[in-house]
Amino acid sequence: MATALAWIVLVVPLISGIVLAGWPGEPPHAVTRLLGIGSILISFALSVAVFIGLLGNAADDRSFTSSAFEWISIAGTDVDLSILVDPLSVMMMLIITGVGFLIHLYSAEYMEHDRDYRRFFASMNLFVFSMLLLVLAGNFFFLIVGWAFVGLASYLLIGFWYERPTAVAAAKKAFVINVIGDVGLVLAAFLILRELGTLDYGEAFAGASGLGANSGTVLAICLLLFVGAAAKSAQVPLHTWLPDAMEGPTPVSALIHAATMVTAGVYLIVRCHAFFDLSWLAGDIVAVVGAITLLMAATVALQQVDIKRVLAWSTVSQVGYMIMAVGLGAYASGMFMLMAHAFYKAALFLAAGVVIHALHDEQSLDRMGGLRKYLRVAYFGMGAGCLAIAGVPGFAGFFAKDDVLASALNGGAIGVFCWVVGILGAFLTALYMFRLLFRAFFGPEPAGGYQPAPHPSRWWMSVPVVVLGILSIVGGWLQLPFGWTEISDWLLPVTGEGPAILEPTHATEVVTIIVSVVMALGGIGLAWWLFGADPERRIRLAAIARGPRAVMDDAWRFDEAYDDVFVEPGREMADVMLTRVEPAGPQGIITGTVAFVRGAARLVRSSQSGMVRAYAFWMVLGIALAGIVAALIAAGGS
Amino acid sequence: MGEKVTFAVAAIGALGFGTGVVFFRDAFRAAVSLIGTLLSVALLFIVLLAPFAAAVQVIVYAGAIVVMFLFVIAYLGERGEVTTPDRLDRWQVIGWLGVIGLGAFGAVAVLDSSSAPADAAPATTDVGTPASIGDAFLSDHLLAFEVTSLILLVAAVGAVILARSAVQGAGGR
Amino acid sequence: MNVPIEAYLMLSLALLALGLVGVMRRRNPLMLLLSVELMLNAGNVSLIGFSRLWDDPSGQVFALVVMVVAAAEVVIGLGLVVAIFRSRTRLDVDEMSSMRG
Amino acid sequence: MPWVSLLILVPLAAAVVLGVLPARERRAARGVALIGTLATLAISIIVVALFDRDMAVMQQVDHLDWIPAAGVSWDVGVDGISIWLVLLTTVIFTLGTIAACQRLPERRGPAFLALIMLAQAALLGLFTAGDLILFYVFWEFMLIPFALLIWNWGGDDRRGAGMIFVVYTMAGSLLMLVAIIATALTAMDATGELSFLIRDMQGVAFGEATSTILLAGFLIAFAIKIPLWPFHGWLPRAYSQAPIVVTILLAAVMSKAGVYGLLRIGVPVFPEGIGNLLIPVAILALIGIVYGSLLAWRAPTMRLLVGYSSVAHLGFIVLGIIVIDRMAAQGAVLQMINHGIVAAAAFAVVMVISRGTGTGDMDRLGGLAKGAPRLAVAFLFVTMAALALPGSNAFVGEFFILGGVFDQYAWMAVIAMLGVIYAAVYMLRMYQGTMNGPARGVTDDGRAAEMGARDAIILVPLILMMMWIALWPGSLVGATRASTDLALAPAQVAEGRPVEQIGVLPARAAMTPATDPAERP
Repeated sequence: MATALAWIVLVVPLISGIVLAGWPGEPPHAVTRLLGIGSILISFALSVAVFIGLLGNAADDRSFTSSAFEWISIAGTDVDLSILVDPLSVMMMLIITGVGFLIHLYSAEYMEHDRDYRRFFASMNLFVFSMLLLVLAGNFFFLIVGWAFVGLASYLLIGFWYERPTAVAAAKKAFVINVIGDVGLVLAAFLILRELGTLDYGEAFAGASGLGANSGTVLAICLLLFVGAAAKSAQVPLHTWLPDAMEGPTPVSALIHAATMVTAGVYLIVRCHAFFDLSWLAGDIVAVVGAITLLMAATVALQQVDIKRVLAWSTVSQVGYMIMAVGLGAYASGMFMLMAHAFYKAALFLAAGVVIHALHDEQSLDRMGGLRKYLRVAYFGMGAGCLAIAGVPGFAGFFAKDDVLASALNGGAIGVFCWVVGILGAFLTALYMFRLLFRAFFGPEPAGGYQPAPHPSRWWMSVPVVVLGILSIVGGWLQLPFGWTEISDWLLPVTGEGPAILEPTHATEVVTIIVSVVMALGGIGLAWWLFGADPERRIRLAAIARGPRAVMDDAWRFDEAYDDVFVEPGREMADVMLTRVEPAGPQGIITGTVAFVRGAARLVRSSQSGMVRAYAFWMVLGIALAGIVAALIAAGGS
Repeated sequence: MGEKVTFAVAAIGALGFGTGVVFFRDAFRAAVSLIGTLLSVALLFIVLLAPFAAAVQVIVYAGAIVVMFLFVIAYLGERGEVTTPDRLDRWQVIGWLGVIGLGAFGAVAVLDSSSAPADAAPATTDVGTPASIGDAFLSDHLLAFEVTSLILLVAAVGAVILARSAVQGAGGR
Repeated sequence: MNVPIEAYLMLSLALLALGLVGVMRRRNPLMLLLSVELMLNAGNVSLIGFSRLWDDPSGQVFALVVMVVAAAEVVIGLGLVVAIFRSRTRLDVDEMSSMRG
Repeated sequence: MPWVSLLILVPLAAAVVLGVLPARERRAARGVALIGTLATLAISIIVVALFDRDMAVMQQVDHLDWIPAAGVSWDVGVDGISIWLVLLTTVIFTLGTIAACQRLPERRGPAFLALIMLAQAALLGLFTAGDLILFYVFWEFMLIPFALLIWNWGGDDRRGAGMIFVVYTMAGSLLMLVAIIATALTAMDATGELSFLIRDMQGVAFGEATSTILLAGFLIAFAIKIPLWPFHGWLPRAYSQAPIVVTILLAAVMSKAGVYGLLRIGVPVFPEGIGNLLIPVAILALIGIVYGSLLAWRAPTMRLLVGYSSVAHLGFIVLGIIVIDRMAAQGAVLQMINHGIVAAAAFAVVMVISRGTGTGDMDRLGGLAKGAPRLAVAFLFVTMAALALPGSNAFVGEFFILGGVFDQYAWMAVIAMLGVIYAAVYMLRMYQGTMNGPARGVTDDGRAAEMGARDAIILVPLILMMMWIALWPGSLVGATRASTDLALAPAQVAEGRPVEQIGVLPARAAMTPATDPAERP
């Protein structure tokens, strides 16, 4: 029953996406909305039904696989088109369809003046289908398929405004980096296939322990999986595509590049925790990468002027927290944060979208200020989101982040390192998010005021912002410190219990809560001092630490380094091959062959003088030789 | 004895007239000289008990073909031999080689003749008759017969086409 | 057969040599054709000689075929000569080299 | 009915009819060509329907002694390796003929179609031949129509391209002829009977040295035809100078001849020789993958881009065959079909764009998606299949090729992955460069390039086939399993692969006791 519903959840967005994509011409907006949004609503409703169905089962009876048909059977390896419904995938389904539905609703108004309304919803539905396939897949093959399809959908939506060269370039960058991740994932699948002889989740995870704890094979599998996760989740050093991905429409940024797709890496590690549990080294590498990412991204977010880029870097940083958590083995904490982040980051993006929409595609903070008066809904959404992400007690981010950090504190030396970085990150997060809030919604209006005045959103856009704003508050109450652990309990059948699994203890929670609240309030206070109280102060302080700030402003110059190290030399090498190697080598072989044939032909050709008598001479020569040979043979014979 | 005399006469005639064919500067004389050669060869055929072949030699060769030559010679008129230097002069050494080669063939033929059944063959007279030749053509050598007729057909068509294009070429220009 | 076959062969050889000399030395296309006739006759002498030697009509049949081919060759050859040299003043085969490779 | 023989004779008959049609009978020529190619398609469907999926050896064999004294025979049939290639050939040629009929060249239209029919007959003969001499005859015969098509109806440099195409590929083939004769004579020493039948040679143990030398002779011809780096020099000129319809046929079908020969003859007949040439050939294939990708990245025209990408893609297929792994080989067989479909579709897109805009120059195109949204969707499909996006048909083949390669030589799979990444770079360059960005080089937002009904007739079936394979590759792979296993088994035994990797234990294992798996620890 659960699996049958899950199949429907999976297929409905696909069907509506295909119908929309294949619709001849541009259908009326009402039809597009009905198909595009209705399908997600159906999926969401059925996901809830699946969830309720599973709730009725005992905790150890919540995992079902269902196979549609034998997709391929090759050299002893069978791959079925199958899905796996278990607490983890159901949780992801709920997030994807729930947040997805709200964002679809929002898009109905946000995109209504766009020429390609239909194409937008077709792509968004394709994305929801792909993401569901990713989380529901029952084996590594279809995980990879879903993994790549979300990349494709992301590509299509980043490059949605395909006439802008920047959007096109950003889409390409995102796609190529995601392909690098795909390659990692594919290699991991190869290794699993070679060592365990199967691509099926159940068999692979069951056989994982046979590979031996801390063996090189397990480490290799984990690191290759993490290459895939890092590319999708924008972790250092594969993070550079995400800020550029903000070229896409804002709802896309909210759904794909904040709430769901970028957290797929977290899902992947939790899903494959059977491998990560076996290798402490792999887990530590993941955690450290996550920690570095969260800190690096937070420093970059401090100075971004584009409102969406602030949020993008914030996303990189927040996903860093999650990756750090799951790397340390705090799987439930990571998933909790994933969910909470989906709520508050979506709220932030949608609120930012309201602002952008109201200001007619203005995204620069320099051209904002004092919007509090005009855009109450956006103010609410942004405010709730900022309070949540900064970790103010009572909001979702507070509980989620503290859950992560309190777990980390139990994780040995690396855990403590991660804890310190996380606390530092919490301070920076509060600082840059409230900078955004103060600069956009407080202070004076930009010079000359707003022409025309910002128009508030209608209910299509307002409802999702408000709902997500509320969720940013209450969403965290599912898992509270000191014993209320709904998320951990729900995920227990998936994550299991063991020495590698981290859970917070009372002591660490107390320490973490105190320190992080201090940090958050400190960050907010500094933001108020710098940006809120006196808008002129930041201009007066602009001369401080120009050099380091320039580096941070350039996102630590990753893009430039990649261009210098990979892109440019590659391009030059390719050019050399095209202009030098190709004519000399492969073409040279041909030229040589042709020259040889031509030379031989010329030799033969010169004998064909066209003079009959010359031919007669040749004939005579033949006769002469034949005669001499005949004479010699006769002489020899007698 | 008579056979040997006849052979000698015919051979001397063939070679003599043949020398004329090759060395007469005037094409008309060469052609007439060819008639002599052909008749001498026909005489040889008779000695060799091939009367039918001899008859065809006289009628078709000496008659039809040489007449055709004469027609063409008359048609093209007196042009004389070319006097420009021969570009193939240097190739003469090949000619000498050829003579050596042919000599070698001859030497082989003479010296290595032990296997030939000399006078063994019975002098039956019916091998060269038209009847036996016709019989051979329509039984053992039917394919050769058919191919020959095809060649003649092609040659006839070819000649017509050549003549036509020659007329058009002359008229057109 | 009182005259030995070798005599016929030597005669045939001599005629062939004559023809070859003609082909090699003469540049008048008509002379060329005449020389070729000489060579064909040389062949015929051999063929009919062998026919007599082995008492077999095949040689004569072959000789007749050669005559037919010779006739065909002359028809075409003369046709070409007429077509080509009608408009030229000199009769020189060396000028007929448009088929040069 | 001798369906397989008919498969060759029907297009041949159509070619003869078209050959005698006067040049002005264009309508009649179209009719004859379409009827001929559709009849061939129908016959191939019958052959597929009659195909027994569990049979490993050649089936539906038509055998007729041709030159008994030399052991040469007309021996045609199908097996799991060739069955889908036959269907691919008939389908692609049907679409190609339709495309050719839509834009029949002004000059000598019927002859153009006649040559296409001839090419089809030759390729079908090649894919079904069970006799080496017959194989060689079709191998060379195939050159003539293609060369004449390039020579007469190609671009500005058609003479040069046609000449190089003929001379270069034929030079390689001559060595193969020598190798064929040597193989048959060597086999005769062992069996006492002169026969050019491939199945007769499969049982012969040539010994390692002989086997290697003979295989090398074949490999030169295959390498040029595939083309394997660095023998690909003829490809860019031929692909960019041929009429676009011919390029579709070249890339989709003819490029399979080399890899097919490798799997049909190279691997099963010379198992002892494979071991010596495995690493060198694999390295050439790997270089080809990277090199072709790099050149595709910087290629100035769309045709060159797709052409160089073919070098890379065929590198994957060669790799899949040469590593002697069941999974990789079946992936390679599947990938031959996939590449055929995708390359045909890619060049069909190039055709549509070039016709609409009058250029295939990447620098002069851009922003067509606005005026040509339907083409953009089709192109996107093709792009994703060409870069082997997981979930596309090409990915299935690539995944199992590289999975098998990884099993045997992990480092090769890792290097080959570079090609996967580059594929994304160059295919996106082509898609975005023409479809996205500000409109360039076109008036009307590129509406002239929009896919019309006549283009859809060609592109839509190709896309449907891609989707079919992507959705259920098992339907194709199921038929190839038995034959592929049989073809690989001797080489696997000779290479000393573990018994559990070998699909069927070949009879010849008994003939070569040194490599008997039972004695292996």
